[in-house]
Amino acid sequence: MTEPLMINLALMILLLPLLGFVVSLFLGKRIKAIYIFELFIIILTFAGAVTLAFVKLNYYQNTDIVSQFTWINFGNIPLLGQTNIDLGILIDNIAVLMIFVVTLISMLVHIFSIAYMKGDKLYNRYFAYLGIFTFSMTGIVFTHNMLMIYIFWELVGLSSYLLIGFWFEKKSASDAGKKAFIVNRVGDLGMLAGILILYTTYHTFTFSQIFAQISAGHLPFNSEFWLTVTGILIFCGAIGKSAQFPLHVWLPDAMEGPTPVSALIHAATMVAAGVFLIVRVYPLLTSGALLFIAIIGMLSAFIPATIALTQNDIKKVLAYSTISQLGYMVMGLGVGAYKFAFFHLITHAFFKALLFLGSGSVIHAMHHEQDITKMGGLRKKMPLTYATFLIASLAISGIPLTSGFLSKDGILQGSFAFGSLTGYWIFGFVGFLVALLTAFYMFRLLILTFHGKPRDQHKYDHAHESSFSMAMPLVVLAALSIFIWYTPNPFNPEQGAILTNWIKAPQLVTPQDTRYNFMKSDVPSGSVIKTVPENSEIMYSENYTEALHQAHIPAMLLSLVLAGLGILIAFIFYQWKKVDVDKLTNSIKPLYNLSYNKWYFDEMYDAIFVGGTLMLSRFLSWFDLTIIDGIVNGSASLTRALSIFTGKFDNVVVDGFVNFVAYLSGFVGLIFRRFQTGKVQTYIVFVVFSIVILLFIFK
Amino acid sequence: MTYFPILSFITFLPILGMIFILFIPKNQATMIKSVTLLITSAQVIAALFILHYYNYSLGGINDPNSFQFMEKFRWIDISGFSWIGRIKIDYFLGIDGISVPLVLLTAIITFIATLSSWTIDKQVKGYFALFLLLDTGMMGVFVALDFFLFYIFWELMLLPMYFLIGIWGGKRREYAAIKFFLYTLFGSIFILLVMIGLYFSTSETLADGTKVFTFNMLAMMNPHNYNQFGILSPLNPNNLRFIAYIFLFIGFAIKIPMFPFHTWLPDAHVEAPTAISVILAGVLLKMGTYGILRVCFPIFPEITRQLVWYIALFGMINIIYGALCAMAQKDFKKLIAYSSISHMGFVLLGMASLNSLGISGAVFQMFNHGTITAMLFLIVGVIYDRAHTREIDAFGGLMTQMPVYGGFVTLAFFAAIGLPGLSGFVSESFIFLGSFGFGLIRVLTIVSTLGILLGAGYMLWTLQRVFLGTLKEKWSSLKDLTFREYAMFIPLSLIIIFLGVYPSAMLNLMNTSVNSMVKFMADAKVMYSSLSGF
Amino acid sequence: MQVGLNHFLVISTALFSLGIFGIVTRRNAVMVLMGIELILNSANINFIAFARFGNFGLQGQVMALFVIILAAAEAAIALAIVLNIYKTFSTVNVDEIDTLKD
Amino acid sequence: MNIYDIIFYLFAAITILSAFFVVTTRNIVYSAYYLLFTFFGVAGIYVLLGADFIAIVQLIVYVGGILILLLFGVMLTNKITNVEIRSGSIQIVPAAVGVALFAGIVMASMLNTKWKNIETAMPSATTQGIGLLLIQQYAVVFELLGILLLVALIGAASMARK
Amino acid sequence: MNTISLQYLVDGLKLIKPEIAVTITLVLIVIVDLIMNKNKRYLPYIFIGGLVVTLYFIVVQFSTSSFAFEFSKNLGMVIVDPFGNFFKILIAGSSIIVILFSVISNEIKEGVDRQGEYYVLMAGMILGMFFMVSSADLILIYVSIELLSLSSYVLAGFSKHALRNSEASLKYVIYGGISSGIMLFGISILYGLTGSTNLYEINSLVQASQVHGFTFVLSGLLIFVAIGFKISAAPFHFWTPDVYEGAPIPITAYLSIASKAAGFALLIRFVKITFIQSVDPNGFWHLLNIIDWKTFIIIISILTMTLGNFAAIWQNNMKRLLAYSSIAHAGYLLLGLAVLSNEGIAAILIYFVVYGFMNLGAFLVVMIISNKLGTEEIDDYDGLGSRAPFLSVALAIFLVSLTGLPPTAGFIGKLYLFLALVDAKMIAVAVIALLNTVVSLYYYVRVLKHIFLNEKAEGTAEFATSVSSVVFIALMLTPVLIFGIYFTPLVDFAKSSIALMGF
Repeated sequence: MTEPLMINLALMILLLPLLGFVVSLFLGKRIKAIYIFELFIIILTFAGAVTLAFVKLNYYQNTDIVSQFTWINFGNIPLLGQTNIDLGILIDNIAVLMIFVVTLISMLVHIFSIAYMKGDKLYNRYFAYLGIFTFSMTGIVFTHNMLMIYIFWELVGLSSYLLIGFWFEKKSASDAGKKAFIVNRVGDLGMLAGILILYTTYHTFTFSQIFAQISAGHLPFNSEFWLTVTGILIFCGAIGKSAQFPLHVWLPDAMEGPTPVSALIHAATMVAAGVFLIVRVYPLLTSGALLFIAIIGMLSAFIPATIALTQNDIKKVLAYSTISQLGYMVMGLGVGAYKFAFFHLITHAFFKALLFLGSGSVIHAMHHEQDITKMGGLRKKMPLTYATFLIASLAISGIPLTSGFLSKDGILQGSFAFGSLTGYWIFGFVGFLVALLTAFYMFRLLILTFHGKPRDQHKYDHAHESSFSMAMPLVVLAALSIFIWYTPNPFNPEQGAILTNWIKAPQLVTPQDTRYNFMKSDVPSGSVIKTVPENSEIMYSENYTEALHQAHIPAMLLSLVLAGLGILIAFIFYQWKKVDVDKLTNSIKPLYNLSYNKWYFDEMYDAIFVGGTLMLSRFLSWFDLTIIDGIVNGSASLTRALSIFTGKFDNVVVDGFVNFVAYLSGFVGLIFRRFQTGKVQTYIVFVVFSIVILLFIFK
Repeated sequence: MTYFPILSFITFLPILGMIFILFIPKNQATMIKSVTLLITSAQVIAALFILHYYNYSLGGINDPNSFQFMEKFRWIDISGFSWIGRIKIDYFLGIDGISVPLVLLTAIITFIATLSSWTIDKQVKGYFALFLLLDTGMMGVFVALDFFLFYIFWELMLLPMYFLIGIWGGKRREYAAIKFFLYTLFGSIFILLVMIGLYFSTSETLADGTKVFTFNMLAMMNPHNYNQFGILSPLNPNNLRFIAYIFLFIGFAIKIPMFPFHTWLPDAHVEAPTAISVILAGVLLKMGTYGILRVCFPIFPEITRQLVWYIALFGMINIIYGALCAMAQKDFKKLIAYSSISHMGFVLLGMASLNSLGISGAVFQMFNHGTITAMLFLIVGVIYDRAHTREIDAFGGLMTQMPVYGGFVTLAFFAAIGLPGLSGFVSESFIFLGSFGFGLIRVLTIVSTLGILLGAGYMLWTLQRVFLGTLKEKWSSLKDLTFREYAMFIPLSLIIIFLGVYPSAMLNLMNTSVNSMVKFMADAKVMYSSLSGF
Repeated sequence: MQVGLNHFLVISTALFSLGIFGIVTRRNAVMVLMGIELILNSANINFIAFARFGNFGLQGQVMALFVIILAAAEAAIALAIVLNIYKTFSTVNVDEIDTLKD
Repeated sequence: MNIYDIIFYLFAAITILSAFFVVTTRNIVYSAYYLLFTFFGVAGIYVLLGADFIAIVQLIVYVGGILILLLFGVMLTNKITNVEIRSGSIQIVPAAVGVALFAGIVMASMLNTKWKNIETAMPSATTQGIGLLLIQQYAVVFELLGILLLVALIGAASMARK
Repeated sequence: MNTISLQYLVDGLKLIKPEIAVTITLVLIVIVDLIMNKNKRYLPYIFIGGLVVTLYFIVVQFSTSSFAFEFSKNLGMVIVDPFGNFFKILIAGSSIIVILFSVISNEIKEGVDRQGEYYVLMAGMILGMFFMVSSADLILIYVSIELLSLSSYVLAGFSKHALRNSEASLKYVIYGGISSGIMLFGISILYGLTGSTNLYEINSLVQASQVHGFTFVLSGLLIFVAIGFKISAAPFHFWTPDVYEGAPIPITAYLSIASKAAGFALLIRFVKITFIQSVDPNGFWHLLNIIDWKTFIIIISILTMTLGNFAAIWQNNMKRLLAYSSIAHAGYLLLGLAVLSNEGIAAILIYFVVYGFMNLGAFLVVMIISNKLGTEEIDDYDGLGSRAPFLSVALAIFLVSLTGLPPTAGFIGKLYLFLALVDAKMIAVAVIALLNTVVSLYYYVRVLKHIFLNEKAEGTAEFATSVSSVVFIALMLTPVLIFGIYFTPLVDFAKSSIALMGF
């Protein structure tokens, strides 16, 4: 297959879902079965993606394929000369891997949805939305420039808005959609600022050109500090999209959308876009930016993990776990474990999608019951779902033989090594702690849902195993959660092709003195460097590789112990009930509440933004179940108050001034009227006085 | 083609239509409407002709030889005033890349507004006569190159607008109409004053070598045409150019409308009938920014350079302030009106950047705002026609009842938010790229980006309150769109999507002109500073 | 003190002022007219006095003559109007005739 | 103080005093009679200024014409038997202030001006000179006055006829 | 005393043919009125015929520039110059229009037995105004003002039964009497100071002897009182609203145009000829440093326009509103003089032509409406837009023109005024004037609001407008619109008329 052909194939992969969207949207009302067309499209897309991935990874492993065209030609701009804005496609290894994941999960979700969404009155519209989502996501992956990333970034925002708010008649659903969009926009603002800095400095959006200029020593505002800032700003986009702390609040709410949607966008693809963005711009990130990213990732891994411990909504638990896992990836990138982070992105996509689809299967069976305290014992009724769910839970907990073990262990290993090289041990510590927590809450979820006795007999009686179209995706994903696809050695991921040949650490372009010591390259900066260097290890110094190797065994063992411990505790608590959970929670009530109420983010932000004025609302919010909305509400109510104030200001002051002028004119007129008494002699007195005054003036 | 006076045709066609309508008996409502529709569609066709024959490589701005479709002949020529020279006013029309998009926009929006006016049943004859008169005024402003002619057209649309709001408007229409009228007249007297000042400061050399004072805007852009003692002459050390610039700017700013001169707009919009709101937002507001771009910038480049920071500042205030105000509104239409203020702020910001990206973005934003806001007002109109209320909280769940309508609404709302793939995104991005590229106003740009966040906030909130959620019982009989309404929405939607995907279609039109403008503004710095030491 | 121009001017100014005073204070329209006659007389004294002392010839006197004739014509018209007012308003008090006002 | 001065002061006193009474007397008829004395006084002043012809005209036109006219006016608009023949004054205070200020300014400026003052003999007879002026230099004014009188006549008649 | 030959009179008479024609017309009307005392329908047409002849004479001698009744070298009683002729044309033209007004006016028709007097008095006014605009002698000025005034006093109270007619004429006569008295006193002082009443002679005397001092200012101001009264400039305007409201509409219209025009012509002539020192090549006047006319006129004009505009906001009677509007317009016009340049004069002339058409037009429509509805109250105009669309639109155009918005002639008038102001660098004044325009918009538009925006519950029947009225209105409308977009002839006309005799 030649390069142009690959480009065309990529274009096809990109545009087919759009076609599906348009056709399904406009013919949806006329043709009942148009969703089949969409289904066909997605299968075709997936086939294309597989082909593309196959060809690229096998024949063009070390070549990036780029194709671009001029979208806007500004002509010969004064001072800058000829200026274009180019759009283009970049096919490299991470792109095809990503695209494979995206289309695969998208396809599985499509299939899953056939049964799951049956009977919805906007059935066809639903598939149309899936189509546009796939299109936007593919766009992000394939672009070779920052502008297009931003464009598709926003489109992803739109499609998630549409999908989360799919059941828009439910206020909570439309609220969640809105919240997702707006919170994402907050992050996008930072990203936009980053893009503005990049464009202003380099007058191009194309990554390769930007990287080339940076490595040639051309920095934004000629300052390394601003390069760091730019990196952090662009990362802001990822904070929003990947639901990182402190913008993670939208993701749990987004569970209002249909469950397959959650599987698609909140587990595998959309949220992964943020991580993908960091991967894309990785070469320009300085050590400062990376540290910032690592901290954010760490916080995002830890905080939601603690929240997930106490949640009772099956999807919310998964949502928080998603944030936590994404935090892992981000942290991994921040500490330099580039390859493992991306690897975790892929493995997580599969097992998290599996978890969501499994939960969807459960919810479907339980007639849209999502509270795990009302489930139990489903193991018997839904053996397949249980089995797949179990595999996924093991994977996410990092138990050997699963894919999760491979990737997560890599990240832990990386953070461990990072600690040993830089002294920032905190990342490793938190990483391991979160591994423990993850294992615990996942098995808590599993046990409460599938083990024990049914707590809601009525619903239990009606529960049933899912049909083929729902079961098949579960099986496929469960299969993909096993180690074998990635490496022959279940304890060392680096023996598989995916980490040795496919995912390659990029060549950094940042100035040497802005890098971590262990990332200092031996190659002198200033030489023009391709995006994927010949030798992928060029990014790291020798002692990093050394540290990584040394960290491998301790990290693996420690994580195993911790994961086992977590599972064990979960069994002790919930399966064997050796410990009275209620008693325990009562004894650590404050901590429990902290977790149950999602860390009281609202209170914190209220204190920051609104201060004492919202004291009262803080008290009330204690009782408020929707306390999660903290951050958004805190800032939203401030905005709203501000907007009401400006509205008033506009009416009273600005408009008032105008009206006052009008009133004043009228008043002056009234005064003038007073002279017109109708008595002619009075007029003459006025005239006499006027003459006197005029005489005094002109004497 | 070169000999056919297409600009005069497109400008005065509506007047002919008006005269024709005046002779139709007033009970022939349908005929009147059809004639208007015919006229406006002829205008659209003429605009497309212009587009087709437009030469993309000519810049315009200050070069009289690169304007297109020029028509120039002596209109008023009074010789013999020995002490003030000859009075000469040209009938001078021409377009360049900055006016072409707006001519196109005017033609399209008027056409759509005609369709939207179909529901008018009160004094139909008067309505459409005034409507066409307004049309001429708007079109004229965008094609006139003689300041005097420009001013005539500028004022020409005041009165029809007053009546259109005042007679066919809502409850507080009289207040709104008079407010609009007084405000804009207040603005235009400043323009008049500066126009006269410029007249006495510039002279043009005629073919026979005599020098005469001139209203020719292009002549005013050349500092060599100024005479030594004119009060607005850069050669005069005691000139009043700074004050004149402020005056002129205020005159145009009222039309934009720029904070704090904006308070006429919400009133006018809320009270005006739908079609007039469409015109008002779609075209009229552009006259302000167009005026600044066409008059303030090239005639006073050196002052512009001094004041860009303030222009950008006001742009920023407009963006944020308009958005915040919009958020607080309970009336659907008022919300859209405030969103207009916010969006016009982007135009100001873009112009202040003084570079190609920013100015392209600004001009493009003018066009896009024209189409998008027009669509938003049509949306309000549709719902108001059916429900007779615009209270946002009175609605809910309309998406279920009117899915097609809801689809258009979603499209328009997302276009207003600046979603990629739709035209608003491209222009807003370029505005940000442009203004961020100008170091002086970088911080303002960053603050302005908050506008897109707030925009998403109020738009989505509105979308949710009106269209999402559960349908209220009393609205369960609302009908979805009619054929006529399709005819209004579809062209606008297509334009919005088309330009979102392929913005070059519009950007190529103006590139050369925008670049000439930027070059001119850059050169002017040197040129003017060499004149009299500032 | 020798009687000179200033003496006459004092008289004329006094007459002038009294005339205005009369016009603005008297209620009866006829008396208002009398005030106007006083003003005209004062101007006439000026004309003749200036002509006499400034040696300007007889022009001043001719002017005075014209003014006297005009005064007569004006009085005639004014009185006709007053009569008319009396017919319509049944009063000639100027201050009571104020239906036209703001 | 010669006889000329005495006569002047006499006439001046008559003029000013009676003018003062004209504007202050409450009774309209009295007022009209005081006006008669004022006109007489003014005529006397004309004589003192050597304007004999004008003095005569003043007597004929003013006393014989205008005054009678005014009296007619008084009679026609007031029932003579009515007590209401008295007529009050209005806005005395503002009028007095205004007029006093005005009169003060005028008087001050008149007295402080250096007028052309050329000592000349009293002209003997003015009638011929006036006549010549009337038909020569001022012929057009004279004619216009004629028309004016015609118009005034018609106007007054029209007005009174209603 | 030198004797003057008969030739003096003959030469003079040759130059005042228009005035003679008016006089003959006057006499003719008297005679015809007496002979045909039953049928007076022909009187207006005889009058118009006479005026047409008059116009002919004016046009024929339009560019003549000389003294009539030149009693000594370069000193005459009457001036014949293009400037005066311009105003004569304006006066005669507006007279013809007002006569036509009168023919269709109900108020005038009522006094059917006094039609003769009506036209005679109008002829008297015309004659007075003709001499006002062309006299060079203060005494002639005074007499002509009196002729104008006496006739108009009577005309203001022409209608028999209307209470307000009588009141208007009483107020007018008292106010007019005292102001002409004050003017006369001023003339007498000026005479005392210079020994002459001829403007040219005064000018040369003053130039020679450099008279200064307060007395001169006093006399100038006192003379201005009567002129200010005629042009209704504040603070001498008080009569205007009352008399305009009280008088019959044709007379109101006439006063607002012709009498004001004559007053302005007189003012310009008086200021320029008496106080001029030289005219520089740019057309700016350099006045003798006696009276600061510039400041004085600026103050008066700003006062006038501000007062007129602001007071008009509150008016409910259409005639009264137009009265205040005419006060405001006097303010604008005075600005043209304040410039003290030929250009300013040209602006005034242009403005006057325009103002004539638009103001007469407005009054015409008001009169026709008043004939039909019997009211001039603005509140009663509610819903007129649908009842009488043509009238309403016409009135709207006239009012818009009065506001000064393009593309009406009113804009051109204002434009030239502001051109003159800006050229003279009187920016602040121009700004004030422009802001006044905004205020004026408010009350003009208020009328439009009542006509078009308000709806009336009862009496919504359309009323027909007679064809002759439509044609008449159309005749007034045409120039208002034409001059708005093509004003070359208008400006050419004004330009050719700015030459004052002597300077």
